[in-house]
Amino acid sequence: MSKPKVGFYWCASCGGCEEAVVDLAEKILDVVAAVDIAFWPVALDFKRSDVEAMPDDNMAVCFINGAIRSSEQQEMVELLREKSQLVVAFGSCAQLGGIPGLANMFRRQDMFNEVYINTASTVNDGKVFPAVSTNVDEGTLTLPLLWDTVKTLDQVVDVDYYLPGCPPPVNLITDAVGAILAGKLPAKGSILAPDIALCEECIRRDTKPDKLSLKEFKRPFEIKIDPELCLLAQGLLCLGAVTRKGCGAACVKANMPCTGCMGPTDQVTDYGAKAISAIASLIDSNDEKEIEKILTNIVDPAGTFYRYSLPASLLHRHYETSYEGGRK
Amino acid sequence: MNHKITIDPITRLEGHGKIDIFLNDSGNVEKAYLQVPELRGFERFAQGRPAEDMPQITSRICGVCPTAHHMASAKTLDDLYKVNPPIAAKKIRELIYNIFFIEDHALHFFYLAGPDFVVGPKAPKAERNILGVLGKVGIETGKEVIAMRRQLRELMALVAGKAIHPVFGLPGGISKGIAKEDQQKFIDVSNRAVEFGQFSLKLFNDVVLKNPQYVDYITSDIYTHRTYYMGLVDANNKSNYYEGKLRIVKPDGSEFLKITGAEYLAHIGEHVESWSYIKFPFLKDIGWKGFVDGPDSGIFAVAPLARLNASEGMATPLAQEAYEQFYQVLGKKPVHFTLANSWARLVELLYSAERMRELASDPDIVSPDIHTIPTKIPIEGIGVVEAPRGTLIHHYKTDERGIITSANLIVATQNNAARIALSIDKAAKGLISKGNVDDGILNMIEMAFRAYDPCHGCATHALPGQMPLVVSVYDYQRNLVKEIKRE
Amino acid sequence: MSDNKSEEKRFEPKIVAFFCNWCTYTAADLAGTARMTYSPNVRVVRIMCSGRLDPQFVLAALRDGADGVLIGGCHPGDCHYQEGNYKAIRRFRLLKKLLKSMGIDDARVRLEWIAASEGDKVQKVINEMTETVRKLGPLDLEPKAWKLIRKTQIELPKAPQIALGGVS
Amino acid sequence: MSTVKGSSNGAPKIGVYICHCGINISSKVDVFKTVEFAKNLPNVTVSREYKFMCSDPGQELIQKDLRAGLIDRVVVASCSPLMHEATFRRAVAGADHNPFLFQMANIREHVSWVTFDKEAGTEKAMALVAAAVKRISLHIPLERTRVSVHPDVLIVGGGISGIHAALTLADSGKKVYLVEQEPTIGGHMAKFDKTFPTLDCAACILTPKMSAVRANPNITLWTYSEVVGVEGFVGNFKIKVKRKPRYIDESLCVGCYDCIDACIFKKGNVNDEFNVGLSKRKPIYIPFPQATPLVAVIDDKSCLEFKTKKCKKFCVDACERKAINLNQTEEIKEIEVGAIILATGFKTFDAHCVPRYGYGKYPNIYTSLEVERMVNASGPSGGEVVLKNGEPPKTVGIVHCVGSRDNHTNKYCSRVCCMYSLKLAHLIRERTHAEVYNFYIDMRTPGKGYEEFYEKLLNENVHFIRGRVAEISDWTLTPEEEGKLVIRAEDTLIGTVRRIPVDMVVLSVGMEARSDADDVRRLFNISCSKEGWFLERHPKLAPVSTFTDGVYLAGACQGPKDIPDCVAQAGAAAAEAMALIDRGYVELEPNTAFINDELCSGCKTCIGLCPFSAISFDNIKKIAAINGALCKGCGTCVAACPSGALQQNLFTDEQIFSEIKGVMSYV
Repeated sequence: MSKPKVGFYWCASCGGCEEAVVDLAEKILDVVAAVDIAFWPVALDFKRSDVEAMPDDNMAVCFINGAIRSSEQQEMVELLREKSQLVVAFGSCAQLGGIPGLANMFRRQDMFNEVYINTASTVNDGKVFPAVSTNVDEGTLTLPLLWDTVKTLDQVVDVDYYLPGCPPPVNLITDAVGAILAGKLPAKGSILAPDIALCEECIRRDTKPDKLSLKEFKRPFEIKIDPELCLLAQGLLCLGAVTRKGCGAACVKANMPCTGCMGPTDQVTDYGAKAISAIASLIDSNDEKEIEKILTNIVDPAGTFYRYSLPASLLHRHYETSYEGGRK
Repeated sequence: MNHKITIDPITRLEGHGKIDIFLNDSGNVEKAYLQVPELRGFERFAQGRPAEDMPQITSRICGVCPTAHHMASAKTLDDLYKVNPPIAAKKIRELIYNIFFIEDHALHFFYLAGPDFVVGPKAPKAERNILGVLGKVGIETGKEVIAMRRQLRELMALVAGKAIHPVFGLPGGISKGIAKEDQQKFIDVSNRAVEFGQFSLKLFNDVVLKNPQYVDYITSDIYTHRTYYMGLVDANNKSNYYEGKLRIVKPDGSEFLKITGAEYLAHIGEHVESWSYIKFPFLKDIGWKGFVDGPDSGIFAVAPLARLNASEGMATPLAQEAYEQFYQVLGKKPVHFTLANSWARLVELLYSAERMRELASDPDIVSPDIHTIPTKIPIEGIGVVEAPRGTLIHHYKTDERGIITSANLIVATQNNAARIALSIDKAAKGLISKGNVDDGILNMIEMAFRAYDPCHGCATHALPGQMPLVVSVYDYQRNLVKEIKRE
Repeated sequence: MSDNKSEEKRFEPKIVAFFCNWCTYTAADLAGTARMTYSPNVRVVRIMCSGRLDPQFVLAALRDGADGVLIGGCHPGDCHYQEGNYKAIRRFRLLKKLLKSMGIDDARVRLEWIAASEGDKVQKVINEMTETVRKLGPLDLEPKAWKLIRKTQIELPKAPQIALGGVS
Repeated sequence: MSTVKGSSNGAPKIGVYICHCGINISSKVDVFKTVEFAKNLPNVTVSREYKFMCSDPGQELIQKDLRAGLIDRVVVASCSPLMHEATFRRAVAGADHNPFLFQMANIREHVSWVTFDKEAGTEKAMALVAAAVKRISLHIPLERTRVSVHPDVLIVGGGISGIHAALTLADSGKKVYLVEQEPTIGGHMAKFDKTFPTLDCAACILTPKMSAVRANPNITLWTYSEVVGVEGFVGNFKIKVKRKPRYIDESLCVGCYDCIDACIFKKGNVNDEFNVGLSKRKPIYIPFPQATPLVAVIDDKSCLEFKTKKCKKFCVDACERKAINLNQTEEIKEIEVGAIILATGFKTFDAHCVPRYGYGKYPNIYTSLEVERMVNASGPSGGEVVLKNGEPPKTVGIVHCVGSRDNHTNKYCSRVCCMYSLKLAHLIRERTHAEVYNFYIDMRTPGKGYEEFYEKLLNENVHFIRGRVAEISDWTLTPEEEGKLVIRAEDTLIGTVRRIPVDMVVLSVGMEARSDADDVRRLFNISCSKEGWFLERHPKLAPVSTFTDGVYLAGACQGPKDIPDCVAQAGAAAAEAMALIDRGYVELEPNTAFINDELCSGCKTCIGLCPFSAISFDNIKKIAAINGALCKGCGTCVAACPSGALQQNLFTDEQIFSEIKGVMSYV
């Protein structure tokens, strides 16, 4: 009998998810032994045409990382959806939009102006912008058009499972692959990680006071960070309590606050809103003015609480800059 | 007849590229274009974010060289807050950075470019990959490579939090140091790393240099451009990746400029073409003269070959030997053979391993004093490092609260963009004639590209992606007469 | 039915209100008992205490089509549960910050302390709020963000093409 | 079938019942259309309308469908849940279904009564119905928890209302704590001479009740004391009472006055509160002869010893029983009670606030309360009504509605002023034979024997002038006005402005909420009406209950009342308290918070947020734990829980999200 076919694909991602697969290290050999990698652009030379040639549901599972930002990416994931029995959204970008999703704070045109005009070292007196099609002497060159709004994978195609993390922790990847190969799968739509918040696996949990309340929020560089004490208790915006566990609290171990790449737990609909609710509850003041003052050190609410999940949030993107948005 | 060939995407590189080749009526290449079809606009959405978040945000430009962005960003923050990290922090940063260099160079050689040499450019594509390499060099060697990378990345994670997307960089230092009991691990692994570096060079010797056909490739004119070269060097003009001055040499090898990172704006500009999302850096002192090489064109190169050319040697003994052998074999400095990058990369790998060994045993690195708390009001900061794929420049301006008001990023591969474009064009011209195009030839064109280990994830801070490879053949009226799908 | 109608008619904003059981909801009942007519645009969701208000509810309301959200709780110091409304104000302040940075006019989300006896304030606030939001116009997160994400709508955006004008 | 009943498994079968409430709802909501709309909502199997859902036939309608198995969940769209939620839950339970598989849509108070346009009203009603339907599918059966009720009662305020409530409860064997701010109980009533309309003397009917309080073993009387802390909830309140030092040992003092006579001050030097400042008292004093307890008190603000530490302390020596203890300090008593009755009373309107009536400017202008003291035999003037010069007045003007029925002061009618003005008119006339003029806006004499009393006064030749007094001054026009106070008022019956020169003016001041009412209501966690009176749960159906279970109202703290009403209400409050105590338990709403242990990461976010300390951290399991009995169901912790491990019965995130979708689904 032939080995199950597996595909890996990247959309709007940084390649870190591929690296994460490479970081399976020796384990990758077991995986390779157990499956046929039918498609993996970063490492193998198979092309889209190879995929098109496949019968439907030919691949047992396709792991897709990255957010969706152009029609090519959409077409490709739709194709892969057809060819795969299971589609797994691999990593924060595919699951929640990820850091590229922060682009949803702006219009595409803002981006173009910044990158091709405003940036300090750009020399562009002709105000030249990349164009979908350019006529050069020899012919016509085309570029794909980027969308204004970055999307999560499941906003474009049906997704069976999610592997959270930026990138997904190696052990979660192996567990997931294992479960899939063994056919031991949870309910469709499940997130293949423990449904409990990070504090549960954080070595510093016991150092967190039972009744924590904060008079001031600190930015990581402003203080000598105590390597033992709960970071939130030190006034740092550690989002571990709002964030799904599974990474072993890697950032906290490096003495830095959790920024939430693993996304929320199952019960939570909107990561940022929930974070706000939890964090604000800890403010040690009932006076509106003082509350405002305390909040001034939360300098970037959107970027902080939606660092990885803006496209997946209930608002999806900055409102005034959405096409109709802002038009009064 | 006029043909247009599209190689899309170039596989086995981090990121996303697209090559269009136009043939004239005789079926020879008229011009080949490199296109990078995406953009993420980090410069834009950096705005409004607190500066201290940039090391973690910009690392997402590229998951292959996140450490490079993280480090450049952290150094930019030092400059932004005008704060000096304690000596331990500096050394730990450089230690981690060299560890990263080793594993990243290894990744490129064995996983990405390696197949071209080890397995062979014309081998069937199903073998032209890491698995093919394993087949060739033997599963045991393969396992060693894998194990080496694993050990290195575990050490990185130990300090930086995560190997992919580190978190330990702060303005004024780092968030976590090295515990005394862990130092030995670093020493042990560094010893293995040095051996690994030597092994890799030997492998290159045996598999590549001993194969005259490959040497011909490397030295053949189609993979040769006479451009300027840029790289960071220390006080003795020895190559350095973490800090130093930017040294730029002329195509004839003589020093053209030696500047601090802070001076970059005066000398480096970025040119925009409407047919690519990537911007093309050039030397302002010379100016943008289009896609031509030579001393009169502002086009310059970065990355391993460029770094060797821009330096006067390596700061460690074994690497210095390898450096000398490199020029001995390939002729006098500067070497203009693009494909020599793969060899230069292994020379660097060895240097990083030796440097790692030096730093790992340095008593300073176990000091707990790793963070100087910034006190100055932030205004503007510039940070430069050598990423594996070349010089990487971060430049932020902020308001008085340290919120980014503007960010400028000139990223490793991007510095090579213009020269890569030349390589593609030249390689295509050299390899395609009478309109006959086969998979191997296309791959060899890709090799010209892959040699730079270009990371277009970085280069455009773009979203890597995948598109089909199509060879479209057009007649002189631009009608599609033939389409070869690459199978 | 209302759709085509509201087309011709002036814009009728849709406002979701979260009223605490003990003060504001009771006040709304009082307004009723006293037959204080006010604009029908507000739909009240009863919660036991403004402290139960999870910012997620506010965003969900906007997502589900509300043009504005009104939150009503007991006056500071009057909370039936002693301190729930203080928690509410903390969350509300941070939520406002977020909404601002997300480009949503924060006048669309309003918090009012309304005591059980202040039926007239319910009337006043609801009428004011309706007018404010009417002036701001429809929020329509649906078409403005969400629908862009639906497959049917994903064709190339009708965004201004200047970006693509370039040199060609 | 019984398996379907009340269970949440399987597709729910929802019954929707829309109430016309006569025309209260149907006039502004198209009930039939709404019924049609509801029919087509998901999972709705039955959709009906009825004239009065709250009526027995209405409730039976629901029960029939439940019993027939047509439905297993109920949505009633009618009035406010605060009105009838309990009713319908009982109905559902009556049909052996879990009462919490019920949801109410408030289409009366929140729709028909506040909406002008019927179409808009109908639309809004549909939205609310849709919300209830969406939500009810997510309801699960819940059980109420029972908490036992502490049998003791706290009564705050020792006026006639507090006294009556205390005695009623004590007589039924309940233990009562009666807490009074002043050194004695008795309140305002103790200051009165006679009471209308029967003219029996206030003291004669009050003092027996006062001593009964003193005598009753079931009553713990704490005068000169204040409640400073209230914790807990219905049936289980924890109360802190501050007993101010009176520097006299209550158990030793017999009220012999020796200490008072011995005081270094030979004459009184402090305004006598009891005589509303018409006389002076000494720093050590007994408020009035019938004071209860009859125990002296030292006012440390005026006592020489406390001011200078140089007093010879004759009082101490004078006391044979050594009852005086100048080192006495404030004492905090902690008690537990099951019910609380607030009888904190009222204050009279400050006549200074109406300058044009010249109170405080002209010597012979008195407030009604001052005159009450004057006509009282034990009062400052021994019952003589006299002018400042000691002469009895020949003419007296009584001005009604001072501070009442006036947009500049209090809009409301104080209810008692007309009657007591008549009473004072009678008494003044009786004592001085003076000509008495009553200036009134409307004569309000509702109540048993009140109108008759008015008749009687008319026959006693008291003058009645219908009209609001414009001004009182000594500005004279004619010789006969010389040296008199001139009351200028429009006589609306004969339609001319009249000037009535009088020797004495009585200002019939209205009743107001006490100035500390706001602090008190916060302390006991109840609400105030706009005028500042304590807010009853329902003006008609629950006039002595508040929105806080177990806290009841008696007397004038809830609004202006005369004595009979106060006593009646005090009795009612006592009865409510008894009902609660005799039941012996309270059933708590099950809308409490609960933790899903599997999901709790032990982040401790919730723990500090609970004002009732219902959440603790389980150090073995390393997760939060909720004490259901202490949880009051505010949901603050639920909103805060960062991982959604905390939820609230009847208000889960899911239920609220679905309700939001519901209200928006029909727009």
